[in-house]
Amino acid sequence: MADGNEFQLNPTPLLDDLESGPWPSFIKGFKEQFKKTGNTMIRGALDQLNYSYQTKMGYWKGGVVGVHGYGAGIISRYSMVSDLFPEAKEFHTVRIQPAPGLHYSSKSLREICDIWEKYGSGLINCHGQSGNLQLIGIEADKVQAAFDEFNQKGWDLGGAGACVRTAASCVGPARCEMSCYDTLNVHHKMLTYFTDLVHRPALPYKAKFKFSGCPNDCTNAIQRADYAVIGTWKGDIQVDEAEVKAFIDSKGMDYVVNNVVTRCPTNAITMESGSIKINNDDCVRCMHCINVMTKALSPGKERGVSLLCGGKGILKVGNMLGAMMIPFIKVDTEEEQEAFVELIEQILDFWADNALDHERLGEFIERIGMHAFLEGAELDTSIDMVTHPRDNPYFKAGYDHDPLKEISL
Amino acid sequence: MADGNEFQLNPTPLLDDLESGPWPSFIKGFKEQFKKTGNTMIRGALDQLNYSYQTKMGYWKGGVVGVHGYGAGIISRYSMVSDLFPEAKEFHTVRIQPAPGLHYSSKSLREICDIWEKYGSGLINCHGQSGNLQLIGIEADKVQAAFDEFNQKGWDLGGAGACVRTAASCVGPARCEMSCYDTLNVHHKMLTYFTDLVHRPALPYKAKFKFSGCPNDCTNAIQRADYAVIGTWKGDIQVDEAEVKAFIDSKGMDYVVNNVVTRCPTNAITMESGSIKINNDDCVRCMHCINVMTKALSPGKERGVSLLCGGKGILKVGNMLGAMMIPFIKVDTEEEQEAFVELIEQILDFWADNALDHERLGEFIERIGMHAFLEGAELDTSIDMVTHPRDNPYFKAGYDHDPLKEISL
Amino acid sequence: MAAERTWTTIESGPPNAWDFLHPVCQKNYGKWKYHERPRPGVLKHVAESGDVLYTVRAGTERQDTATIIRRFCDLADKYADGFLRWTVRNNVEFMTPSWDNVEALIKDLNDLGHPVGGTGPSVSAIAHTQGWLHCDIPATDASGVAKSIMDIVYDEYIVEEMPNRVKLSTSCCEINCGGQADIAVIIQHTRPPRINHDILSGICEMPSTVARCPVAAIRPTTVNGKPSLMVVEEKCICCGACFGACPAMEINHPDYSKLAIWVGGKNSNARTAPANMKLVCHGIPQEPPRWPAVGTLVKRILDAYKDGARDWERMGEWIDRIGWKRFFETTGLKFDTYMIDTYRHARTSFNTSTHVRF
Amino acid sequence: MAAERTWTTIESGPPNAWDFLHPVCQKNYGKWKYHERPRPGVLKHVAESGDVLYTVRAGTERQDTATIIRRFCDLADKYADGFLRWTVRNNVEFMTPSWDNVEALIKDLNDLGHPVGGTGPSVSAIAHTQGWLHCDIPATDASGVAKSIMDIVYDEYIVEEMPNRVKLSTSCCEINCGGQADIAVIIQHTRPPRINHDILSGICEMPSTVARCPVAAIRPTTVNGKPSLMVVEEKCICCGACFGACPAMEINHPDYSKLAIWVGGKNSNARTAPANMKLVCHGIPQEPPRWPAVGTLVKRILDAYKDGARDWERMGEWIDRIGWKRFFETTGLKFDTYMIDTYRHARTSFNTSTHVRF
Ligand code: SRM
Ligand code: SRM
Ligand code: SRM
Ligand code: SRM
Ligand code: SF4
Ligand code: SF4
Ligand code: SF4
Ligand code: SF4
Ligand code: SF4
Ligand code: SF4
Ligand code: SF4
Ligand code: SF4
Repeated sequence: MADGNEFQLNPTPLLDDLESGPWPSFIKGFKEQFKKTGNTMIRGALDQLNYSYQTKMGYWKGGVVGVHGYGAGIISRYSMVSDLFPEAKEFHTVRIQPAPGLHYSSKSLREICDIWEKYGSGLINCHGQSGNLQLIGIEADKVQAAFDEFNQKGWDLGGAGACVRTAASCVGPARCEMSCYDTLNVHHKMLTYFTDLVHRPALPYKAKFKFSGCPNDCTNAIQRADYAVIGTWKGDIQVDEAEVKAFIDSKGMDYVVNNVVTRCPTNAITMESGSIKINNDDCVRCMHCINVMTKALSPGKERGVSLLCGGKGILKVGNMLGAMMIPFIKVDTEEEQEAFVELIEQILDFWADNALDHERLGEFIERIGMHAFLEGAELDTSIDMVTHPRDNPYFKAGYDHDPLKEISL
Repeated sequence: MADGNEFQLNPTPLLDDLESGPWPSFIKGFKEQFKKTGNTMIRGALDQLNYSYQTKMGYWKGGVVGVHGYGAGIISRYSMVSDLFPEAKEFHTVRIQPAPGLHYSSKSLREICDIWEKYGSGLINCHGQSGNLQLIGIEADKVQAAFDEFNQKGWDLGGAGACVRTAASCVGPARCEMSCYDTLNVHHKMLTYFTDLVHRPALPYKAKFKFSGCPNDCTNAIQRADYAVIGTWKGDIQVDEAEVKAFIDSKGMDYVVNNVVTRCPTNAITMESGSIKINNDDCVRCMHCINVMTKALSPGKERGVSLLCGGKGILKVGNMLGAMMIPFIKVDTEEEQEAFVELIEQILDFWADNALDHERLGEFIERIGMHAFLEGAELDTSIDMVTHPRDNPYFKAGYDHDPLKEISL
Repeated sequence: MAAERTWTTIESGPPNAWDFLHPVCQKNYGKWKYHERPRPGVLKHVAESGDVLYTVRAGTERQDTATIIRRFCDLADKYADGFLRWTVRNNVEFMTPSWDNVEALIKDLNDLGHPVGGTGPSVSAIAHTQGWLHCDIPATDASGVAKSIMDIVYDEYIVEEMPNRVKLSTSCCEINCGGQADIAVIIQHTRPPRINHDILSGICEMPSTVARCPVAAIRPTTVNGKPSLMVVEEKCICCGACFGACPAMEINHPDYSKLAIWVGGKNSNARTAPANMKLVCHGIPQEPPRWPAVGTLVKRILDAYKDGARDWERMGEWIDRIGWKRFFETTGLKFDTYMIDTYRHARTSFNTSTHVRF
Repeated sequence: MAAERTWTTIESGPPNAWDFLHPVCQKNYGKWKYHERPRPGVLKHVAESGDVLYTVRAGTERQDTATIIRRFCDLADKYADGFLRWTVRNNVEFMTPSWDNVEALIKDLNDLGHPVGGTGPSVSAIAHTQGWLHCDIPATDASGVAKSIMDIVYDEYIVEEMPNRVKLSTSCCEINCGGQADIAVIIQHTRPPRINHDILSGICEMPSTVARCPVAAIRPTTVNGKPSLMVVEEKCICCGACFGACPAMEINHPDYSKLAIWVGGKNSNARTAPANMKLVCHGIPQEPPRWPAVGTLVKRILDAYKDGARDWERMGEWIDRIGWKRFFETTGLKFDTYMIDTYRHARTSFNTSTHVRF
């Protein structure tokens, strides 16, 4: 309990332990913020957290808090032990959508801090993995005013619940030589197009987008997004022969064999008379040789993206990785980007119309079967969708399907 | 129909087509056999087969034929079109168990031919994959007499139906330098021990054994046997350094890198200053380097077998490959062999007591889960049973199981 | 009535192999050092003792006869000290320490129409099944298909010019007794079973038949007042499992039971782990006695493999390197949506990576 | 009652990134050539134009505050032309074309307690989740666990001495918002939920809750005359999915909600395809505020990896080479029978080869 002194913290012996150690301490940060602003919600939150550390149980429960016209974007939290810690009785989160690639100007961030200190706790998650700026700790009756002020400065809420979620994208062309498409721009286009679905939970369940500029997948898109948009290329890896030679000369051939040749997943690289040869036909664009020999090699010239669908967390089925759905599509021009957005909408609509409640895209595809999914979403079948054709004979082809028709005998 | 002349075949225009071509023709062989013996059952079978070629349908149906005291070993076949082809009205098969490794003396084979021509059609499958000498074409009332005569010469029936089946083993130590155990001997021991179950269908379903001397698995055991017994070794691959050098000198380093170093499934072979080094700790005994450099490399000295369980065909579940159940067990001495047979019996009994009707071992393991299976069959858990630990958190450990007990912290 | 039996069965099990081994095998049992292949179809095994043993391998009819086998026995007596064996691929093998015997034996075998080969990186004999000749559920004649294919690939049996060993199989129903292979030809039913209600109630163990269906498509019903079964057509995946349980579940059909080609099965543990084969062509019509379409396609796949694979790459490993896309391109086969798995573990075959070839 | 609104919402979606980019990024947008790492925590990107841009990366609290962020803004203004960004691992990044700025910035960051590092083959910042601080279903405090682990692995953040990048995560329930990682620490419930029948009927959407259970262990029942739910204990796999649907399904427990360690998750497509991580230790008790057992074990795994892996091998790839057996041996962890998968696709994790290490 507060002891009368507004700027005095209550004892939190367990949390205090987390102030030590070399890594930046969030407890230190919280205390500092409290000391600076005297916002008692912080003290309440610390008290409750310390209590959780004692009892090893959590004490927040959800509810419904929102802003005018939106159905999502605020995560509401009410304390289950507000009799003990009344200062953090309400502790809702406002999810703000940042710019693609998590780029900020100091000016814009200061604006956010100012508004947030005015209405909320001043506590902020700068969240990398999932995208949102999570402003944690606000009371329900201040949410609308806070939002209005953010919105006036050009910020909008992110997703929560059964809707399109805030997306994530890698730094991309802004600073990365591997980038095969404009992650920031495509992210922006896509999320702007789906803004309505971000704000209003009208879907069977959540839908996430992540944009990585190349197969290194620095946003973990395959694993964390229903729609993983990943840069790739056609044609040969670009080779700077002089740099290849320089690399071999400096590292030695043993190193090159043991670190490049033997690591190529498809044996696409062979050793030939003391140098290496990339057999581009066999290359699966894994990035490894390019990563190792970054000066000598770079992605091919004809660039686009792959779309993988159905990545999601562990719930119910075990972790699902996204599956290849569109192996290659160009997204450079406005028209190409629009066509891409339309394709995605086609998939999203088919899922939205047919999935069960709380069924993510990946679960949906697994339940109805890839064949029915491709038919429903009107996507072309491609061998790239699977690591291999089926190994069991358990299917019934359409009665009018004649597999031999297209084969010359 | 026969036209009165006993040694005259009926027209079989479709089959006749199969007499041409360079590969040995079974139709030619059948006709020759008929011409030599005048056994009209052959003519009937050819006639019916030609009819099948016309109508694209088969015309045999099963029934029950056996020998005294046995419940299996004869596959009965009655013609469904015996009104058209009365000469092959009955066309049963006698399955004879050959010696392990399919070794024969000409003397013993002649005996078989003689008896078979006396009672049956004279048609014989020398079956490699599944083991049996299949004597096809005999009438029910001659089966007992034929069997008695075979049995007097030391032959016994093989398996059919829901019982232990005739086993297969590779040539093994008789002629192969890769052989890590005595396939012929262990095969003999095992099948002799289970002879009762070969003859009497007292199991939920069939149970097959195959014995391969090394991981090259020349009997396809992993895929075709409920119990795959495959030779393996502990310790380092034996290296003849002089032969390694000779190999590299003759083939060149490019060849060695591209065909040996890069082909090792675990990168256990590295290139070191123009030669190769096997990091035995990483070796998974795949055999490849030994196969390529057969003079220079050979399996390690401490030898035994791995047991893989649950291989089977496509029915109901899709093809199942056997799963590692006992990674290493020695089978050199009588005692070791007996212990091994007992272990197998333990597994077989648990399956026999608990499987559903028509449920193969592999299906059974999948249905009840590996954990319950290991518990029931009283087998030790080993990390070698899986390619990796589980990737989902969906289990409930025994309430008295304390995973941290054996870990020093 | 059979005559009174005078013999009491001895449940002897399998005979012991020892007495059937060539003396050089007995002497050097478990003491072999290495082997070479002096020519296609011939192995040379060298023992630690220095002993040398040649093996000559030859193709057979597989559906043999007493006459054929006696001829092999004659050759064994003449050249191989009275011993012979069959391989797991139905080839016959003769062993001898004498190179002269090898040459004479090869000549005799060839004269009798038996090709010598099947060793090393060749196409060995096909593993096949009973077909219309003997089985009660076949939808094709595996022996005929096998003979037709072997005639076409004959030239690859007698030389060693493939990148690695090539194992073929054919099976006469979806059960696939022929097993996994580098290239397999198997029946693929394309329509649900037609139910023969006239005979069903008399011969069918109905609960077992219902239980046999992997997708629970079979249900009890009543037809003409008699208990019978029905199949829910939308569910049925035409596997034919029910036909094995009950002959009234007539799955076989002269037109709708087609052939399919599968590739990339692998049993050995060399390099990659054993792998199931994958479907690459279906809907091939029955064309006895020669099944020309099957032969053409198998040959085309073999040619592409021979042309494209590196030494030691088995069919499936070659495809893993070049990718399935290139496989379909170079063989002229056509990947279609039905080749994407939809069965129990389908999800595990999805490409959950950006690994892709263009 | 809230005051009358004067503002009409603009559904603007995400802001455009362009205005937030450093001018050198704008100028060389999409025209970068290669990069180097002059020292841990610093990237040097070179553009086709010849322009050079340094990036300095620093560790943060992740659960930040306005005060902390304003401090970063000050640094951005001082050294990075007023721009900064967050990485997907909650690190902060400042960019500048000037090497002098780099050195001064590093000093300032260090003085403020922010480690500079996380680049190249280092242990970057942990991805973690809300925990007791904010979520409604957590069984631990991910932030506390994360801080405790980062304190222990701090030395590996500021150097680049690992074989390859190491990604860590922690999650506060089995749902695992923290995601797949080279090493992850996640809650593992060990007992079925206790049902709070007093509140259930009032708050529970029962059909949804029943549907949420992956093993159909939840059934409707009546308790004290009120409709409620029951759990079939033998079936329940303690996943906690029902708790997310209904707060009366009390899965969290101070003693029975344990921690588990997972390794070998990989998201990038470099070399091997992305892979899920695997369970290697469970049943670790809750020990706030420092969770010492977890820290010890994570460190031990890291040390073994550092010691044993080859350059470029990620955690999972290292284990694939040395084998899981050796992994358990070198880390002193213990493989047990519960680590063998028994869930839907369990069969696909069986070792169906003889590939084995001794
Ligand atoms: C005779 C036979 C065993 C028997 O007891 O009958 C046998 C014998 C030998 N096998 Fe085999 N294999 C025999 C069937 C098999 C099979 C099963 C089959 O054919 O159905 C396989 C597994 C096939 C698969 O993976 O699907 C098999 C996979 C191998 C391999 C691994 C090949 C690979 O790289 O995948 C080797 C190693 C090699 O090729 O160097 C091998 C090597 C050998 C060696 C070289 C072993 C030796 O040192 O003596 C033998 C000479 C083979 C040759 O033809 O050059 N043997 N071998 C079988 C001959 C079959 C035939 O007539 O064609
Ligand atoms: C004769 C043979 C085919 C051949 O010509 O090569 C054969 C023939 C039959 N198999 Fe087979 N199987 C034969 C080897 C196999 C193999 C290969 C092996 O054992 O190496 C397999 C795959 C491995 C396995 O056991 O799964 C095989 C998997 C099956 C299956 C599927 C079992 C499954 O669970 O997937 C069935 C169907 C069944 O048992 O219900 C089956 C059933 C049959 C039946 C009994 C059909 C039936 O249900 O009436 C066939 C009798 C044919 C006949 O009239 O002679 N046969 N069958 C092979 C036996 C020769 C022998 O015993 O010496
Ligand atoms: C800044 C960041 C992207 C962003 O927009 O925020 C980024 C930036 C770069 N990544 Fe990344 N990666 C970033 C997160 C990731 C992630 C996701 C994650 O950390 O959760 C992954 C996937 C991790 C996984 O597989 O689980 C990732 C997998 C890679 C890889 C592939 C590594 C591998 O071999 O598996 C490379 C290539 C390499 O290492 O050479 C790479 C390479 C790079 C390069 C070298 C690309 C370039 O040429 O500029 C960048 C400098 C990295 C460095 O630290 O040395 N980046 N990178 C992320 C920094 C995270 C951090 O603060 O630690
Ligand atoms: C805040 C955050 C954790 C964090 O601190 O990092 C988070 C927090 C929650 N997640 Fe999450 N998830 C967060 C990223 C993720 C991710 C990672 C990602 O998106 O990159 C995943 C894995 C990917 C995925 O979407 O599957 C993730 C998978 C889940 C799941 C499991 C979904 C599944 O199908 O497997 C749930 C449960 C559910 O939705 O029913 C869930 C549910 C939740 C809820 C809403 C719990 C609940 O049902 O009430 C948590 C609210 C916490 C709170 O009070 O703020 N969260 N969650 C992350 C969101 C930040 C943001 O939006 O900017
Ligand atoms: S995903 Fe590729 S393009 Fe994006 S930051 Fe990572 S390496 Fe660069
Ligand atoms: S990018 Fe990957 S697959 Fe392609 S050549 Fe390089 S290492 Fe091989
Ligand atoms: S399995 Fe091994 S031991 Fe047996 S024949 Fe084949 S290579 Fe020789
Ligand atoms: S036997 Fe196989 S795994 Fe072992 S070193 Fe040789 S190639 Fe590698
Ligand atoms: S494959 Fe089918 S039809 Fe052919 S022998 Fe086997 S069970 Fe009979
Ligand atoms: S064919 Fe197969 S799927 Fe169809 S009813 Fe028969 S058993 Fe069931
Ligand atoms: S991991 Fe679980 S407890 Fe933690 S934030 Fe995510 S949903 Fe909440
Ligand atoms: S904890 Fe999971 S398995 Fe148990 S009842 Fe709840 S949802 Fe079902």
